[in-house]
Amino acid sequence: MTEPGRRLTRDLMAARIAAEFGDGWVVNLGVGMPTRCSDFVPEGRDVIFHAENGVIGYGRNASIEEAGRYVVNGGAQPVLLEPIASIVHHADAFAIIRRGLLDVAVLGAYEAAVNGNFANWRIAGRKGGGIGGAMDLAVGAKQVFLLMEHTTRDGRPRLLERCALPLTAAGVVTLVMTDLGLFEPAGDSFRLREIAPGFTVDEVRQLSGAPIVPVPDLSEVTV
Amino acid sequence: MTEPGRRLTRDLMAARIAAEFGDGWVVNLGVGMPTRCSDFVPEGRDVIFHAENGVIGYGRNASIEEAGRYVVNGGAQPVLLEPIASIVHHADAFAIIRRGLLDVAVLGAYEAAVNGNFANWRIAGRKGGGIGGAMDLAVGAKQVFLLMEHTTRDGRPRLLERCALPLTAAGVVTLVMTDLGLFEPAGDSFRLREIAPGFTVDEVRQLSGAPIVPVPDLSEVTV
Amino acid sequence: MRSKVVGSFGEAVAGIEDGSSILVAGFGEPGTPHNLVAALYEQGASDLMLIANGAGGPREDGIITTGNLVAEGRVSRVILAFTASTHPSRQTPLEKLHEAGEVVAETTPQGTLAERIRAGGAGIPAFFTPAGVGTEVAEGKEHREFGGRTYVLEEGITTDYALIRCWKADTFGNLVFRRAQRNFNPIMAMAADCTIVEAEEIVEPGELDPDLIHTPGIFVQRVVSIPEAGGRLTVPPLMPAARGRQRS
Amino acid sequence: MRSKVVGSFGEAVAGIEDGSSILVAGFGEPGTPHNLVAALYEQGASDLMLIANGAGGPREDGIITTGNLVAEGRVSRVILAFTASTHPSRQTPLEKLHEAGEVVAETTPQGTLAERIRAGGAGIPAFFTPAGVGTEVAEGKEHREFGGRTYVLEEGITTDYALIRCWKADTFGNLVFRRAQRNFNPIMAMAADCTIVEAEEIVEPGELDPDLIHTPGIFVQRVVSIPEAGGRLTVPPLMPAARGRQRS
Repeated sequence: MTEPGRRLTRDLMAARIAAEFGDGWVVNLGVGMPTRCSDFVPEGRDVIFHAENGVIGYGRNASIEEAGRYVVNGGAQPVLLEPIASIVHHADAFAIIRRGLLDVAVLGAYEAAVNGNFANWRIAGRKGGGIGGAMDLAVGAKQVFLLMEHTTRDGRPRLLERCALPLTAAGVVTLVMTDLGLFEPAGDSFRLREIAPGFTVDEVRQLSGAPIVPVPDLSEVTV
Repeated sequence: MTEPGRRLTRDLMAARIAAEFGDGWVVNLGVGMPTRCSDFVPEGRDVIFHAENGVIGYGRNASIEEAGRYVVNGGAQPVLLEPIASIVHHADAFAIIRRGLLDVAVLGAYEAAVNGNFANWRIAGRKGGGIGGAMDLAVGAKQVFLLMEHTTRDGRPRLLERCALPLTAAGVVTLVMTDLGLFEPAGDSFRLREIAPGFTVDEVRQLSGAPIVPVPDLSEVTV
Repeated sequence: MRSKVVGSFGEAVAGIEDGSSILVAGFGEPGTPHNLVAALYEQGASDLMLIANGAGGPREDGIITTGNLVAEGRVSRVILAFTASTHPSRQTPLEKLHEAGEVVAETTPQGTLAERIRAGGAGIPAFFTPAGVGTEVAEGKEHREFGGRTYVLEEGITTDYALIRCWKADTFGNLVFRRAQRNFNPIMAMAADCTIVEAEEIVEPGELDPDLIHTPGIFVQRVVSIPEAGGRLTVPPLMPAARGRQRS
Repeated sequence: MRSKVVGSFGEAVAGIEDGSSILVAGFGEPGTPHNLVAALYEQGASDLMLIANGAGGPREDGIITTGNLVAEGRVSRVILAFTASTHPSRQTPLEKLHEAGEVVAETTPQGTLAERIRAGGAGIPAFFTPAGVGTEVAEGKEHREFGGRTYVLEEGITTDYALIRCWKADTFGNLVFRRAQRNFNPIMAMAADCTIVEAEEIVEPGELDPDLIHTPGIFVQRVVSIPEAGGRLTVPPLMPAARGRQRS
């Protein structure tokens, strides 16, 4: 299928989500696309990045030469430490999560649903999966943002009325950034807040598995 | 009541208990008399003293001038650190206890019974009490040694058939050092292993509230 | 990064309301936030719930402790490992008020207390522990066997406030404790909604080794410098050494 | 004090029997005891129970990981936060053996895994946690409400062995981890009956600041020096930086 616009790049998606972070927020970034967000914190805003491995207060992604081989984020990728950094062990890193100190967890996902459910750990028809920190983050963080592709490789929608895959958590997602726009689960639909340049709402609807309701003043995704 | 012998001094009691510590043992010393034991570790034996406040690997008691105001044992008294010392927080200090890493806890007590029960936290007829770390130590340590006076100030026995005071723990005491001798709870009696110089077995019996059975080769308490 | 440093002990304890629950750290002198306790005493809040290792009596030298709060009837509930002195001759105000039914006092094993605070700070509402099984403190609580051994269910503790004492802090609230100062401090800092710290020294972010920081600043809301706020570095005396007491 | 240092990786893993349960630390490269894992592979023990964050596939460069143990059928049971790759195209030996019923695999939330290990290391047999409620991983487990929220009961984990990697150790087994190396290491060291450590450097007691020691030596049974035993300081490569991957 040819598409009318160009889907958003991963960097743009990460940057758009990063623009949502408030000053002083404590933020956990999931493996994959989310870990890019620490490169895109808006000027003048202090964001404290927390990783499951106990690294608190890291900053941008870096080469191994810059970061050294001891400092990695939750995706096991080298990052730089900020001056406020501290380190705890894995159990304390999750104590911080369950205690409710995270303002947001940004996670990747296979599926998101209008009721705020999401699935990101197990593929249909396979035994086992990869939960990682997602279930703890989903119930511990004040908000859950998803950063995901709008459709599968073969074009099937990932934004759904109900998740088909085994859930990671129920009713927790507050914002979904895809390569087609910025969405909010709204109970029986996704509220479309911003749309990828070059796409129409109908085109987004065709690529979605749930009702899409644009906000009255719909704008294009910009950072 | 005049007594035929001289009761053992607190230092001698502490030294005698310390002579029981094996090489490499991890030992917790309770508030009061037990904290003296770290002054009496036999030559050539390495004993690792653990305190509830997370100080691991401390040594002898010291003045504040020597020890500084930051290093105290479980009785909040200044002690010196050994080269192997490390510090953990209170929850981890008790993790060590419950995990079963202590070879022995040496505790003070109001009462000890032939069945290995003991009471050391609450006085009869009063509300409240002082449990401190004793209940955790009693169930966590491989052995519990008591270091206590044989009788109350008004001469009533503290070694009993059954504890009258609320228990600290049941069936855990393996050795009792009093100012009259060294005893082992033996089910229906106390086995008298060593006796204070100048006292006879009958005199010890008169000052006890439970059967006292001396070992065949009864010797005097010496260090 | 916005600094969490406040200029006075009064400012540090501002807003603590009647009815608040408060964790107070310390084990003996090291790690006891006595400047904050004195400021809380001045501040006036009452109907407090106090959770700590113990609450000594008011001192004869006039220095303020949690015992003063208790003695003036400003504490209505306590959870402590020590609710009474070991000798009847030295009855504390807490014991008298407890006997009179004016304070609700729970005496708990110290390890259970520490683990309940750590659990609360870790988002764990309840756990099983072996301590206290077969004693008064386990009465009325759920018991369960695991691996043939009996355990008792205990609940996590979280509070409105924690009063903390540290060696070094940075302005973000990262904390380092020195030696036995650590005790309850790191776990109490985790368990309170508002953690207030008196620090022997305050430095800039980046001056503390991240590997040495015992309490991450995300757990801390307010920090006050003891010397800059005119506080006392020590107040309760250390207990004399065991040996010294005997030999003197 | 008797030294816990052994001279080779083979000596470090000696005595690990068939049927042993083993915690293996690490999160990505930092803190992964790959020299000990390779020694365990050489040592030959089978019917192992592996508890770790994940178990990657065998590597094409021939370097040994826990995936090799799995691929050769020497692991019969696992508890991991990752039991399958995120893409079906990259199926690991574990997935194949799991599908075939030859490995019993439990997939668990990473925070639950960490807390189960910490609980085991702390003598806590079970605790309630909110993670996983309403999902497959909570099915069949006891649920209970505390304060109007639902939690699930999870049990503590203890094992026969833990394989640990640290930055500095002293001969007593006191350990310091550098930065992200810490991860599962300190809690796994607590939870095993025999904790075996590969250290980047070994020093004498007294050379490590007691306030900086992350794992007290009383948790450690054997220590081996990576450079002195001829080990590799790094084996698994770090993941490339997120940004670098995009921009290259």
